[in-house]
This record gives sequence, structure tokens and C-alpha cells, in this order.
Amino acid sequence: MDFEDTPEEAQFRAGVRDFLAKAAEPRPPGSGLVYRAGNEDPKFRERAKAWQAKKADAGYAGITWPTHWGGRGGSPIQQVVYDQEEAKYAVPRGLFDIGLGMCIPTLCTWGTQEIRDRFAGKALRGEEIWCQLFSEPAAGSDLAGLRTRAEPDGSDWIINGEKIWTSGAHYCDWGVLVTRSDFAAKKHDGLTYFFIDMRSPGIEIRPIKQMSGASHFNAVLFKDVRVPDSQRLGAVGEGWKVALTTLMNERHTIGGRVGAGVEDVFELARKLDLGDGPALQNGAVRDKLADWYVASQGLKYVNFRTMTALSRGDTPGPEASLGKLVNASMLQNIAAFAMDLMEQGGVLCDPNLAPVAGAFQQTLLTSPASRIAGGSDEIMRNIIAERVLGLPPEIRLDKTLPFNQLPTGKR
Amino acid sequence: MDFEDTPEEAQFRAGVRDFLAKAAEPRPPGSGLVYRAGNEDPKFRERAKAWQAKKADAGYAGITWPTHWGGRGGSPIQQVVYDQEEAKYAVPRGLFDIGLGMCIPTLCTWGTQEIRDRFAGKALRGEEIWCQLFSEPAAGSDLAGLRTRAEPDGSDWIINGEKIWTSGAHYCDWGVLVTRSDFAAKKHDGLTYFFIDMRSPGIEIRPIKQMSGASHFNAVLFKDVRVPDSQRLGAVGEGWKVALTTLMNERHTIGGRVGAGVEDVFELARKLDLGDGPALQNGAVRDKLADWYVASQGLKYVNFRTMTALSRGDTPGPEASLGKLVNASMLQNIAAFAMDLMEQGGVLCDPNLAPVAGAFQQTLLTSPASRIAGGSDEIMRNIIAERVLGLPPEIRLDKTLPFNQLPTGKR
Amino acid sequence: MNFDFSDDLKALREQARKFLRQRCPTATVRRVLEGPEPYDLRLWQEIAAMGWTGAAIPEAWGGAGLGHLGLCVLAEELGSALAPTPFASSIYLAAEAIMLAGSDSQKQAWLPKLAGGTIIGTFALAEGPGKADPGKLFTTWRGGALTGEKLPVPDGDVADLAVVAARGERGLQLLLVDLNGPGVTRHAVDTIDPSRSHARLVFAGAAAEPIGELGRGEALLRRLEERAAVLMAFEQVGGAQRALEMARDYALQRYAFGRPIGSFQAIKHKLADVWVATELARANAYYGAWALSRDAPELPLAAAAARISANEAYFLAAKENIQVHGGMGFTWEFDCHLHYRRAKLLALALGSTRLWKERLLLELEAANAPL
Amino acid sequence: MNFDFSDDLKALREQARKFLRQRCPTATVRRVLEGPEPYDLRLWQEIAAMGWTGAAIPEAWGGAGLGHLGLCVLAEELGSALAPTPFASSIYLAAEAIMLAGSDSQKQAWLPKLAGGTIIGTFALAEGPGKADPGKLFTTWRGGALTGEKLPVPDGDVADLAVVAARGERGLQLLLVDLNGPGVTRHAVDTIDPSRSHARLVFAGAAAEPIGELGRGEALLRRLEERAAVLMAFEQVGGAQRALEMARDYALQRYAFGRPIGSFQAIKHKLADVWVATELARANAYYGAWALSRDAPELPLAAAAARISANEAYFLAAKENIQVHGGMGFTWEFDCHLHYRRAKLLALALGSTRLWKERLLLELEAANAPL
Repeated sequence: MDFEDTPEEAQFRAGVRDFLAKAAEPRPPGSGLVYRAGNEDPKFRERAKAWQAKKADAGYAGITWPTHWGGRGGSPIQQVVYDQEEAKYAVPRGLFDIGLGMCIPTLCTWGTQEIRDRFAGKALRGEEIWCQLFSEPAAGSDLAGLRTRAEPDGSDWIINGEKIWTSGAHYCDWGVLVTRSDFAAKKHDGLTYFFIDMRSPGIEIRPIKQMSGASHFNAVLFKDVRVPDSQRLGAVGEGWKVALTTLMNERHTIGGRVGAGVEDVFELARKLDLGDGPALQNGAVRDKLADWYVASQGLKYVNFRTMTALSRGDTPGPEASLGKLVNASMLQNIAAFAMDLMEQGGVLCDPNLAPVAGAFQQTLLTSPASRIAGGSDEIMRNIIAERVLGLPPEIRLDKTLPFNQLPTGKR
Repeated sequence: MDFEDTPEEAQFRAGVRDFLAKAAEPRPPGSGLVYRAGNEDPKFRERAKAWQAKKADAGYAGITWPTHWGGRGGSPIQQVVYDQEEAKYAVPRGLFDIGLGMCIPTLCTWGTQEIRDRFAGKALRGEEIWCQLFSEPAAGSDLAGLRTRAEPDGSDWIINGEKIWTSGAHYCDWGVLVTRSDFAAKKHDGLTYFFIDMRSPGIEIRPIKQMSGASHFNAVLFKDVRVPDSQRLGAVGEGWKVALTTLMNERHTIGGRVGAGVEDVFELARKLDLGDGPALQNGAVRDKLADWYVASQGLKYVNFRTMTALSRGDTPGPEASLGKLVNASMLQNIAAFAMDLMEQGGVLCDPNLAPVAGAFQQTLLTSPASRIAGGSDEIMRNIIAERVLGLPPEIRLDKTLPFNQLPTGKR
Repeated sequence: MNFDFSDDLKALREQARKFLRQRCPTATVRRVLEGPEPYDLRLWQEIAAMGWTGAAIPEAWGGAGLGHLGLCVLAEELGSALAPTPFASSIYLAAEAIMLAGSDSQKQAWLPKLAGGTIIGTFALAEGPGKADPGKLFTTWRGGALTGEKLPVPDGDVADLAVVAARGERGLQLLLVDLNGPGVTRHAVDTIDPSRSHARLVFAGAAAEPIGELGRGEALLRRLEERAAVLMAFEQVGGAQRALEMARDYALQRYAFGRPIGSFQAIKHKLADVWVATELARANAYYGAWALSRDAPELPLAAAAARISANEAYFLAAKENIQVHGGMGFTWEFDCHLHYRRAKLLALALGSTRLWKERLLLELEAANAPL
Repeated sequence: MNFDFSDDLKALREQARKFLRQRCPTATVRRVLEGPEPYDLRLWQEIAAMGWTGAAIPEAWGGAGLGHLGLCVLAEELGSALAPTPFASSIYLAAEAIMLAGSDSQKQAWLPKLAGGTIIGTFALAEGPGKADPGKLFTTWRGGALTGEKLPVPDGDVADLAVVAARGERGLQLLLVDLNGPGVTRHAVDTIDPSRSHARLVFAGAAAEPIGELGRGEALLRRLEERAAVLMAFEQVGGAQRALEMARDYALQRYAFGRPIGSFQAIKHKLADVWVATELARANAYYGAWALSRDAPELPLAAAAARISANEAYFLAAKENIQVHGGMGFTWEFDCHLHYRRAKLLALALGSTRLWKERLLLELEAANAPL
């Protein structure tokens, strides 16, 4: 039992360190909270593209991709090692995750050699950015309930409908899209999967403002949008199978922290006086801090166990749901608790007036999304119950009926 | 808004006080925890019967029963007033609750005049004790899944099967019994309801030992037990409707406290030193005590609101589920917490060694049953969600199939 | 046993509910949340015209003389509607302080205007993030002049009159300050709930007259907070109930996997728990109302229980309402965040749950046989 | 990154599991729970014969020299099986104390016997309900003689040797006491888990020799508790996992409303939460094992996190296991209560979660940049 690299990992890490030391600037120590990277900023995107090209040249852009896709043919643990090292550097991150992690693997799995050759390399070098067009206003947790319509028209398809929760739709070049091509077929049998040029006529993109005020997502409206049949992946009616390839590759990218956490509330408790001494000396505060410390340590070592599995070449299971489930609520609870410590002044959002530059107030407003996006708490518990514990799935009445005979609500 | 009696209630209360002052001994003040009354003790039962006869003579035994059943024809709030006053006296309680609250009302509703005349008065005077034979090892929350078999044989029925969770089966004179008379009918359509002499040949009674060591319940085994058809209530196959009458009358009798509660943990926190002063001075302890105090006060005033509804003649809804749901877990949490305060010595059960005579340790072992018996936490939440909030019931696949075609488990 | 509001007050509540449903839909709340207006002036004027602002103020001082029970039922509806007005600051705090401890001339000077809604009052205690310890306030009052800074002050940007807690020569003192007078500057500040405006107030020798006996300020402050806590608990219970209803309604209308999401136990049991918390909070608030209406000795305990319970229920209801709404729940467009913001604002407005738990325990210890 | 046990130790764990499934079914646990035997002597002898008792004791002192990682995997299985033996007292506490601080002659005298299971050791700290404050012990050691009372002492009724914490002339001191010698009386006492016997020990001038340096007893006590906490955390994780599996299996087999109760979200999500708590506890225990095996400076923090996490997970798993079993869950006949009792016993055995949280915070404060 140790935390050290295997000789192979150590050798790979040395190479990574070498590359990064030459190619990038170290991140200043204690640079504090890292909010979502600046994907919305065109300058950020330029820098991200330049960095991606450098990584690709050095062979670190598609570490786990097979060589015939243009990747390195490496292992998941190599990816972890790379990410660990890269995190120490001030480089732009996150812009290509969806494309490289989900879209292109689906293209390469289901597309022709020609499609692969055309798209994989450009995506790998950051020359084209990809997005995902899956969720709909009435199809979230129940993705297969989607109703964006695809109708054949000669060698094209005509798309009508609305997708939602698409990150970066307005700056992306290409997207992957699931549609319903047969409303009389059973729910999972009438879907067809395409990839689509995001500049196609008839596509309208509307940013979605979140309760925090930020707009990281878009609604994408399709009005008589044409897609050539050559951009179909998988057979007509087999879109669900193709979509599963995309979803299988979904992972909760670790990236920058998305809110004020245990470390910050600890720091706050050190500094804030409750009238009878620092909050850190209060028994009730200590009780909570201990809970959160223990949970976050637990998550850290759960991750180490996952990495050990990767290091061995095993595929980690749905255990990864655990981190998201625990963290999201913990962040919300920490934010609410930290604001309580600030008493009436806890309502202040102005970074110049609120402790830790208002990070707890910000987290109060962003954490509800963390409990929902990428699989809600409830879906995570279902996954754990069914895939880890082997408990039976829900009773499903919607799998056997024709889609257009299923009951629907007003929402 | 006040806590006072209406003039009518005040008058009724005066009468009750008068009766009690003459007929009973006041309870010594601070007599502390009242555990389950001694129903198992024959001497206790003799005293209970004598007291019940006195109550009946004074017109306080069937306060809410209609006069044609031999009751007083009074209101539920009068019952509350009576119970409040009686609680100040050292009188035996609890032995007749199931009979008078659930069994006899069912008999009177569904039985003939003759049956009513034969049984109601004797039950009211405590001359006959009744029990309920409903649950089965494989039919708990899902009572309608019961499989005790009733087969017609001339003018009798032959009963075979096993009932469980019957309080006092060995000292009861009569019981009400739901059986399945048609296994090919739909689940709720094949049931038939009887009342039965508990001394009938073929009845075997086995006490069930609980994890706390006590045995408040029994399993009742039926082997070719004969019941005359004249003891059937309702039509053949309509037993579910009759059973609903019984269940509608189920109420969570308030009775003596069944475990160490908020008051006790507060007292413990005053007395127990944590090394740096009384537990009551510790911030984390104060935090918990405040939570429990606030919840128990909330329950108290929820009760007051229910009594106000009764006082007005309204029927309280399923809101009563709230008290049971909140209390059961709270008792378990308090017990676990109090034992934590005692550190390693918290494991001691000996009443001479453990604080509060071991009441917390005892409650740790009895509280799991409180979360299950009389409707589990999960059933309580279902009831609240469906009957208070109007959310849809579960998807039921078991209501439409013949009972003998339903899937069953190994348990 | 009649642990309920009178039929008259229930009728008042029903009338208030109807009025607010019509006049204060969430679009009204959003206009204040998103726009430059600090509060909805027309709504405020209509509320005042109906006599709500004067509900608990005696007729002698221009009020309706309905007593505090009347104010409780109105508070519940204002909370449910998320009304973007300075009602709480002006009525639960400023008017209440003057009624509690004002001299006859102070009452004469201010109560009729507060009752009529022609001026707005507020209460200023906090001095930035952290506990506003009565013994350690930086704002000082000397020779009739007030110096210091208060932050955040609810409705401080629009109030005409403030009751200010400051350190005087005989300890903490509550003071009446005309905010339109010299020596007062104010700036609006950003908070988590922009549908209720807040400000930083700077006093540089502003004229301030004492309210209540000198040297008894701490006790007066406590009494004022207790009374406001009960009234605010009704706003919170109203808000919790509304958030619960939103979640319930959405769970009935939204379908997933071919059935309403409200048929899934994960949702049903979540909402059952929210309902339980809300009913406990309501019951505790009712007891607070009883104690408030009679100025009963039980008020300190009742107020603390009401506030703790209400803080918990409203925040729980608001956050789980978002969760039930799923992805749409955390959009700006859906109304869920309005309750989430307000729930946290109110939970901090009179001091956190932590502080009130401490007050509760101190009361219980003093009583020594509390339960 | 190899944050896992070696293949050899995994094989040992598998072997231990198979052995205990066969030799220590719950019927064995019940025999001790319900009967007069204080522990299962045959099981104990077999365990000792296989070398489990000596797993972490160096070969020089008669042990197997597997190190503490070996002991961790065994502890997990013993916890899973609810083994009714004095293993924890004798090995995690008595043997560990002697290995930590014993003189060569003490090691020579006792370790081989403890390793071979021919004697039973224990550790005596508590003096009745309440915190056993190292600075305030009533048991005293003067002139080589021990006087006082310890309650409860795990396996105190059957142990041959006790490590006793007492107040000496230079502060808290750990002492070795031959319990079969003069001046020692003992009585078994009732606890919530009769499958593990406990006693009251009375010392009336019993002979006692110091273990560890005089005047350094408190530090030694802390180190001993940290080491035992990690080992016990593995027992607890084993128990939690077993309780979770019982609940899962029952939920699959028990039908209600025509379907397995495990298909209801109320049950699924409950068990998902239990699994999450158990996995967090396991991960924290692994880190504790790493720190223990290297005697790393991180041990105090790692041990506290492991214990807090394990206390919580096992009790949660045990109580929700009863809940999932419904009515049968709270019968004596079903095995659910065995885990419920054991979970609470172990959660108190080395001091409550509260105490360990305090230790954790003190460590974090001392480190000053903890996270």
C-alpha cells in the first residue's frame, strides 16, 4: 500500500513534467478559488486552442485514444498523471472536454474511416470545438423522452425542435444530436443520431441565464434545419445505442473547484469572531467542520482507490457517482453554514464587503445546479442502488408503448 | 386564540374531575418515565377490568360511541379532555384500546343487532378483551397480501394460516380476523372477515421476543380452526372493505411515554461532565438540544391544532402521521446521542450503573420498533405525500392480477 | 382549546391572499429583483391604504388596532407572495420599537406616519459580517450625536426613519434617527436577494434621540427581536408553504419515464419531509403568535422556537423546490430562486439559527425546568 | 498509486472470510449473546492457531510478522462476522500497548503468550459513564500498587492481563497488571451487546508495573488509541458492509405490493446512502491503515478521520438494516439487532465520535494549514 507511481508511471510523469516545464507557466501558489474557466471569452478560447495544439504536438492531447484515431494509445492512469501535473500550471482548461471526451469517440466508433479522418485530428488539435445536443426541456433525467423531430427529405433530414443545456453552442463548430425519427415506435426505438454543423441555417442559439446570474448553457432551437444523411451515425432508429456510446464516455471532469469548500469554511472559522472568540472555538462549529473534513478526506481516498484501479488497468464502475452526490450537497451546506456565521452581514454579495470575496454567497447560488446538472442526486442514488447494489430498476410502463401513446404532463 | 376550554368542554371537564377525584388515586408527581403498561401481568388486568367497569358505570368508557351501541354519544374532544384528566391519576391504561377503538366499532358497523347487543356492552365494561388478527409474516405494510386461508365447510369456515404482531393474544377473549377465501380472485377481492373466539381449538399462540428482550406481541397460528359463518362480518369476498373500517379507527394512542426523550437528555446534559464542564455548556450539545426542543414543541402545538379541530367537530386528517414519524427517529437519535455523552460507559445497561436507570440504553433498543410498528416511516411518508399533498400513488401491478398469479419473494 | 385564528382574521387572510395573488404575482417581485426600483411603490401604497401597515398599531396612533394576531396573518401572506416592500423593516421593527418603548411624543410623531405608510422605517444593528455583539458596537452615541456605520440595513436606502442600536454612555441604546437629516449618507449594497433592498448607512454626527430608558437598551433590543422574530416566522411559514406548493404542482405536471415525477418515492418522501418541517414551523409560529398577542412571559422561548423552526423549514422548502424542478429549477427564468434567496435572507435578517439556539438554551437554563 | 492491500493480504482476507463464514455463523454469535459463555473459546483457539492473534506481532516475539496491514484485513472480517472473541482487547489494545512501549523483558514476558492466544489481554480506562479524563482518573498507582475501579472493561471478566490507565506520581501512567494476582476482583456487567463481555474491575493494592516512560503516559495513551482506532475502524467497516448486504439481500427477497421492496426508491435510496457512508468509511480506514503501517506523522489525523467515519457508517448501516427488514427487523430472532448492538458498542469502545472530532480539530489547529 503506497501512493507512489509504478516505474512506468514515474517515467511517464517525468516526460510530462519535462514538457510542461518547457511549454507552460507554473500556477502562482495560493491562487485560491478557481471558478469555471472563461470559455465564454474569445481570448481565452484563442489561448486554449494554442495550448491544445502544443499538447497535441507533444502527444498529450489524446492520451487514452487509440493510435488509429491519432491518439497516444495510453492508459487512463496516464491521463490522471497528466492532469495532476497540468493542474500545477497556468494553462487554459475545459474547452475541449466534451468534444474529445464524448463527441469524437462516438464519431470514431460509429462513423466511417472518412469521417474519423476528417474530424478526429482537427478536434484533437483544438481547431474545431464540439458540443452535445441531447437534453430537451421535457427530456432531462429521462433523456429517451426527447421529441426533437427528424424527417427524411431526399438525401437530407429536416430537424425541428429544441435542445437545452448545451455548453458553448454559440462558439462550437460541430455538435452531436439525438432526434426522434419515428414517433410511432417504442420510446427507445424511434431515435436517430447525427452530427451537425453548428452554423447550419435554421439554428438559433439562446443563452440560458442561471439563478446565479451566469450563462454557461444555451437553448438551441432547430427550425427546418437540414442535415445530410451522410452525417447520420448508426442506423435509422438506432440512435439510442449510439447515444449510449456518448454517455458512457461522460465523466465528471475534475477541473477547477466550483465553489467555496471545506478549506474556505475552516479559514473563515479561524478568522470570524462570534462575540466570544473565533468561530473555530465554538463546539457546534467544530462538530460541523469535523464532519466536512472527514467526508472530504473520504472522497479524496475514494479517488485514490479509483486511481489504483485505473493504474491496474481495471475500469472503475459507477462508484464515481459517489463523489458528485456527496460533494454537491456538502458545498450547499457549507455555503449556508458559512453565511450563518456571518449573521445578518452574510447576505452581502459584494466581494469587497463579504469574507472570501463573497465566495460562499456565490456558492449558495451555484450549488443547487451541482445537485442537478450531470445527473441529479436522485439519479445518482438510483445508479448506485441499481448498478452497485444490484437492486431492481423502477417499474417502467414507458418502454413498451409507442412513444406517441405515452402520457405526458404540462411541463 | 387561546388554550381554554369552551363552556361545554369546561363543564364536561368538571364532571370528569369530579368522577376521578372520587374514584381514583392521583399519580405521584415526578413519577418519571412510564413504560408500557403491564398488560402481561394478570393482576394488572384484573385492576384494569375493575377500573373499566367503574368508567362504564360513570359513562366515561365509550365517550365517542353512539348511544345505540351503549356509548355516551359524545365528541372526540370530550375524549381528549377525559384522557388529559385521567393521565393525572394512577389508573391502569391501554388494555382495551384495540377492542374498543377498532374491533367493536367494526362489529357494530357490520354486524347484526344481535351481535352488537352480545358484544358491545361486555367489551365496554372490560369483561371481554379483544385483539386484532391482521398482519402476517408476509403481509405487513402490504396488509392485503395476506394468505391465511378460509374454506367453507357446511355452516362453518375452516381457517389455516399464521397471524403476527397480535398484542395480548393469550389473554384476549375474542379477535377480529381477515382471511383469504378466494386465491383466484384479485388481491383485494378475495378476502373475508370474521370475529373469532380466541379459545377455539386449533389456535396456537407463540410470543414474539423483540430485540429489546420484551415480548409484547404474539404470533397466532391457525390449524383447521372452525369459525361459524354467523361470525362473518360483511359479505364473502368483501373482507377488505370491513378491514378498512377497523383500520380507519386505528389511532396512535397517546398513552405513557415509551422511552427517554428530550426532557431526559436535557437533564443528563445538566449533570454529566464532559471533562471541561457540564455537557450542557458544550456548543455541539446545545445545538442538538435546541433542535430536539424545537421539534418537540412543534409536535406539541401540532397536537393543539388537532385538538382545536376536534373541538370544532372537524375530523383531523392524516396529519396525525406527522407525530409518529418525527418522534420515532427523534427518540432513536436522542438515545444514541445520550449514550455518546456517556462515552465508553454508555454501553452499560444495568439500571444501577447507567444514568437515568438505563433509560437511554433501553430506548436505543426499543426505538427501532417505533419506526416500524403501526406504519413504518416509509408508509407514513407515503400517506403524507398522497393524502395530504395529493401526489399520485405508487404504480401498482398487484391490483389487477389474480392473487395466486402475483410474484412473491422468499420472505 | 381554540389554538387558531378567529374567523375574522381568517377572512382577513383570505382577502390578503386574493389581493396579493392578483397584485403581487412573481412578475412584480422580479421587477424589483431585476430593475432599479428598490421596492414596489404602488404595492406598498395599496397595502398601506388597506390598513395593513397599521394593523397592529392602536387606533389612537392611526392604526387599525387589529392587534398582533392580525399582523401575523398578513405576514404569512406577504411571505407567501414574496412581497417586495419594506413592510418588515417598517412595521415589525421600527413601528414595533416605538410601540414598545417610545415616549408619547415619539409615538405621536411617528406611529401615524408608519401606520399610514407615508414614511418608511427600519432598524439598524449589524456592522458588517459577523455577530453584532451588543457589548461591542462601534457605532457610538454621544451628546445626542450618532457616529458610525451600519451594514447591511434592510431598506436603509429608502427609509425615512431608523431605529439604530449604538453604544451610549450607559451601554447599548436604541435611537431614533431621521435619515433625511444631515450627517447621514447611504449607499445601496448587493445582497443575495435583490428583491429586498439593503444599504450601508454612515452616520457622521447625525442627530439621534433615545428611545426607551437609558441603560436598558439590551433588554429592549431583545424584546424587539423576539417580537419581530414571531412576525417574520409567519412570513417564512408563508414562503415555505408556497415553495412546497410550487414543488408539488410541478411534480404533478412534469412527466418522466412515462409518469408524473410526483409518483416517484424520491420526490414524494422529499416533499413529505418538507411538509413535516413546515407544519412544525407553523405550529411553533402559532404558539409565538399567542405569546406575542398576550405579551406572555413565554415569549422569549416561543419566539426562539418559532424562529429556529421557520429558518429551517423555509430554507429546506426552498432548496428542495429547486431540486424537484430539476434543470429548470436553477434557471433565472423559473421562480424557484426567488424563494431560495428570500429564505436565506430572512434566516439571517434577525440573526442566524445559531444565535437563536443560544438564546433558547439560555432561556431554558434560566427556567431550569424547561420542558 | 497502489492504494490497496497486496495480493497476499487479499488472499489472507479471502481465507479469513471463508473460515469465519463456516466457523462463525450468527448462531455462534447468538450462543455467546444468549448464553453464559463470555466468549467462544473454540473459535478463539482456532483463530490463535491460525496465527491471527500474532499477525502484527514480530516473529521475534512469537508473532507472524505480517505487519499491521495484515491485522487490518483480519479485523475487517472479524467485524463482518461479529466474532464473539476478545480479539480487539487482547490484540489492538494490550499487545499494541506492549509493542509500543514495553521493555524488552515485558515484551518477552507477554507478547508470545498474547500472540499465541494462550492468555487474554485487555485495556482499562473508563471509570463509569462519562469521559475518562486523563487528568482526572480516580484509579491511582503508588508504590507499585494499584487502587481503584474500572468500568466497563471489555473482556475484563476473562482477561489475564490488563493495561490499566491510572494516576501515578508523575501523571497518567499505563500499567501492566496480572489480573489473576491478588488485589483484583471482577464482576461481569450487562451491556447493550452481550456478545462481547464486559466487567467491572476493582483494584485493591494490586501489583502493577509501569509500561512506557514515567511522565509520558498521556502521549502513549493517545498513540495507543490512535492505533486501536484504525484497527477497530476495519472491524466497523466490515460490520457496515455486512449489514448493508443483509439489507440488500432482504430487499431483493421480500415482496410487497407485488414487487420486491428493493424496487421502491425509499429503500433504494436509503441503501445508496448507506453504501456512500460505508465507502467513505472504507476509504478513510485505508488511509488510516497506510499511516498505521508506516507509523506516519499523519496517523493522528488519519486515525481520527477513520474512526469518525466508521462510527457513523456502521451505526447508520445497522439501524437502516433493521428498518429495511420491517417488523421482522426488530425481533430477537432476526440477526439485525446483532449488528445494531455491536455498532453502538464499537462506536463507544474507544470514546465517542464527539471526542474524536475534538481530537481531529486539535490536530488540524496544530497543523494550521490542514486541508
